[in-house]
Amino acid sequence: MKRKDKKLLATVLLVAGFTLYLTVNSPQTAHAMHIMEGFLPVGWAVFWWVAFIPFFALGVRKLAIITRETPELKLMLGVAGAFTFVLSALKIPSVTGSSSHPTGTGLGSVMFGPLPMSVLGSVVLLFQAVLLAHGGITTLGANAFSMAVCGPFAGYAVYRWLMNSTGKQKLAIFFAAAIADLFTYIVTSLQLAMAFPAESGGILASFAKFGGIFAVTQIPLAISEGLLTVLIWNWLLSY
Amino acid sequence: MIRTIDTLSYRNALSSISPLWKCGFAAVAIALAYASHPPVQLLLTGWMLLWTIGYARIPLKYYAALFGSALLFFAASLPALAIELREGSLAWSDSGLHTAVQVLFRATACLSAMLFVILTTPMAQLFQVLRKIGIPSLVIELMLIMYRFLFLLLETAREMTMAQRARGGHSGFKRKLRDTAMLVTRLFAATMQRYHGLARGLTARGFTDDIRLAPYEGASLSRPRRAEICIGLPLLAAVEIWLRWEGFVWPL
Amino acid sequence: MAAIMEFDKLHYRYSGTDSDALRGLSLRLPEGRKIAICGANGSGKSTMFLHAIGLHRPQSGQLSWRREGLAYDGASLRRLRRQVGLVFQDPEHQLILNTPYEDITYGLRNADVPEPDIRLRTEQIIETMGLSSIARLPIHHLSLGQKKRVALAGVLVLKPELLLLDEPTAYLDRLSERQLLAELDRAHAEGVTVAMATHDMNLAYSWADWILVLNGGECVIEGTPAEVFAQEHRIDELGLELPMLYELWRTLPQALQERSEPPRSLGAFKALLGHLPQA
Amino acid sequence: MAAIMEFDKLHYRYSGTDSDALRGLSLRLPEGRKIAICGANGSGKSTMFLHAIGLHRPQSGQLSWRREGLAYDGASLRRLRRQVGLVFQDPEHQLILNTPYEDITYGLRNADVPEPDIRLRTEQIIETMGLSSIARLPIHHLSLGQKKRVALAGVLVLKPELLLLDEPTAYLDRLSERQLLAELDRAHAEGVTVAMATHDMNLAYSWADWILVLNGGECVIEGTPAEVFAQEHRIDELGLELPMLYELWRTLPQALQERSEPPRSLGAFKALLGHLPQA
Repeated sequence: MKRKDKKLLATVLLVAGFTLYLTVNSPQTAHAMHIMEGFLPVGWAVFWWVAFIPFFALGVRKLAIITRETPELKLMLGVAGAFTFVLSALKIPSVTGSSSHPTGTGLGSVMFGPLPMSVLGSVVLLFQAVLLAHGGITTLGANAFSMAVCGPFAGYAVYRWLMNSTGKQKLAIFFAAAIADLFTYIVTSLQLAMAFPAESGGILASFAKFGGIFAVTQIPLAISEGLLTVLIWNWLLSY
Repeated sequence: MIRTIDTLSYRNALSSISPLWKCGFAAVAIALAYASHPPVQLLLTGWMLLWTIGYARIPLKYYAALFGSALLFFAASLPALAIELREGSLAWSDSGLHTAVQVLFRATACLSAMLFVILTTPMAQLFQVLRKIGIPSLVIELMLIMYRFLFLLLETAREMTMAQRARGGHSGFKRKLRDTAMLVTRLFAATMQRYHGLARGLTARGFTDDIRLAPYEGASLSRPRRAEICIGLPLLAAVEIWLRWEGFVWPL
Repeated sequence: MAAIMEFDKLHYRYSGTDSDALRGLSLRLPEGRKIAICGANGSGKSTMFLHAIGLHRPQSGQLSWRREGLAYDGASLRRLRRQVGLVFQDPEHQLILNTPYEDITYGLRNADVPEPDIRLRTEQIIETMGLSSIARLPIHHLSLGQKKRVALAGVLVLKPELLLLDEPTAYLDRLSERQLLAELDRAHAEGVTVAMATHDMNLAYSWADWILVLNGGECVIEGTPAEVFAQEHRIDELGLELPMLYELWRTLPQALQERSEPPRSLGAFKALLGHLPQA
Repeated sequence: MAAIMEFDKLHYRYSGTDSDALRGLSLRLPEGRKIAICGANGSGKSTMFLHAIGLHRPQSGQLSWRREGLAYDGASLRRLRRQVGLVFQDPEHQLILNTPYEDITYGLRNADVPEPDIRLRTEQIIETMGLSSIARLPIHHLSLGQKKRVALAGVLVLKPELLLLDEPTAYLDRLSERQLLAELDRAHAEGVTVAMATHDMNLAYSWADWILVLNGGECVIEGTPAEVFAQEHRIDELGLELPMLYELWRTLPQALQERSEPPRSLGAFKALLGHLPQA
């Protein structure tokens, strides 16, 4: 075998190994989409913090207005936040084996609206960093931007759009949840690609690589979460 | 894992030490890790290990498990960093590998500083720190309620799952999906019950519109440890400056 | 005997249900007593407590605190809630802050007590109730018995004049039960009127010196333990059982029964048996 | 006496805790008995049940079902869970579907019973347990006693050979408790081995014919009620209390005590007192 071929073979094996590794049912791989502490270069870490803070501030302002009128709602929001955390720690079945980390942001943004969800979602992320060591503090801005801002807003937009155009609630719920998940994954991949552009091909090539690796777990998860959310919605209506 | 971390944070040798000192120390360490080169980052990691395992006496097995699972993200991203797509075939990229190694050293140093904080500082004290750095009180109140009910709901979810499994549930993809959906719905109902109960309970205790936090308390750091920080950090910064002066190049 | 609190023909129906939870409930809580409020599940005990603290407002009828009708404005309610302390059945409903120490301060801070006083009173109650070893642990690390005692401490620290407890011993094992009852006795000795809802007739019999029996949202019997349980048929009709000690006492020879009041503790019963003629 | 299930030196520690929940637990559940498993909160009763149904896997030690060690593969676990039914303490956690009728079908459907059979068996158990009037009501409209009976029905419909109940009577009023115990006795009469965890010693004494005492994750005493409670000092040391009837019996004149086994019901005690020499 030529040296080059050998190298190529090793690489393919490596990629296959990692892919297999990520699909194996292990609770840790589930949180693969939380960018770890210290992973992003300093410029990007700061950039995503700056991008995230306005949404957070708007969300807090909105919550402040709501809770000033009815202080009990504060308790409700707190309990709902705990519920969201538990949801994100729940193992959900996926086609590739069961795995945790449904984001629950789709359901949440339909129920509470995307802005309140951006506050609850980012607090959930902070708890995940502090109580589970998933994600990190310097990368909280980036993670919150993708999971607590982009995901909920995309899910909510899709929900509104589908409700207006088709009126089919189940369909809208399915896509709201699945798109919230997918969009989170795409934004995270993009964040990584922008921070680490490939030598040849730049951001686009890098995006393909990061997106490709995480697609293995995230796309089936998005579909599962969509299905799950529809079921939950049905139960909630019948309850 | 969540219970383990939570328990350790309350029962380690440094748990009663001023959270502001601990968080400040870790914050400067992270900043230094971002500004420095691998040798200094390595020293930082070691130093944080000394504090977490040596001084705070966090059991090594939990620490290793946490460290390892956090590094999984790095392992997963490694192929994307280090492999190039060139003319339809895959190949190692030297500059990619170089970046990967750099990221690894930085991430390890930052991670060890973060683990130091989360393993040695009880949540209640972190709330105090959040308040000191100006997080809106509404957010802290929400966090307070969340933290209080998080474990309760996790426990409820765990018991419900066990009850379902005891009755033959959770077999096969379709059933798992259905059972999970039922679980979430029941959990939601339980959550709303908790909310109603809490609203009553707190009203009975005079809740009006704010949950007022206890004032800040915290034993200060012992003199030698404080000295260690105050000398150690500038020393590491000096090493970094010297490295840059010498034109340090990482051999990889 | 002065009533510290009085219910006069209270009616209350929960929205979404089709029968009254309280159906003209009239009763008096005599001051300075240890009161047990008995009744099966659903007899209206908890609903009554929620009225006693002004969380529910009766649809008709009148609630009086020390002979004064309760007005349901904010200031009156706040005053009432400082005078009446309610310990819920589920301590999770009333514990909010992270540690017992912090949580006990919560009510004091709501009552605008100055910080140094808060610290002093909190430390005092932690000391007297023997909670020092758990005072700085997060609430979710505590056992149920410990949580119940912390919830009680959070109420007692406000020095209420009337203490209400909803099924305080439910789910507790014997040791935790004894500790809790000891706390209640201490509070009572300091002048607090204590009233607990329970369906454990043995507990009511041995602990209380005044008993109210609720059934279907009404108060159907009241009196001292001896008076209440003398109405054996009535108790039986209500689906309640007699306290075991009382029932056993009733099987003793007539001569022995006439010797004394019905015994309210194992010790008293044993002493009574000591008078048995030896075979 | 054949053991239907046997625990051999089981060790188990929950992650994040620093002491064992089971510390070499060895015990046998004798077939066809009514077994009470006693112990204070935290003595390992619930953990033991979770092992008995294969939900926890011991870190060391061996669990045997009818003399055969349990393999922890999917098929064995499914088989075990059809033979052993577990009723959890809190029915809220166990009831999953919206109405009692639907909920009872849940386990049958998981066991792939054909639909017509499911309907038949569900209707049968609803009939025998007298749940017809509530079968179609939403679960959250039921009282606690009713919920407990529905949870029991959902387990009994699967015809288990061993029925485990975690604190079945906790927080029930007397009437609901009696109904539940009557159901258990019926199941027992049909050949089911019934084991309940409880810290109510009075209940254990009057209901069970075999008693196991757990303490700190070990089984420290086992035997018939008379044998177990004869070890008075031991029981006391463990922080448990003697059943009231037993304790009162011990205060009777020696001659009377020697007449019979300790009485396990009020009736038996009264009968015994009937032999008292009249003063």
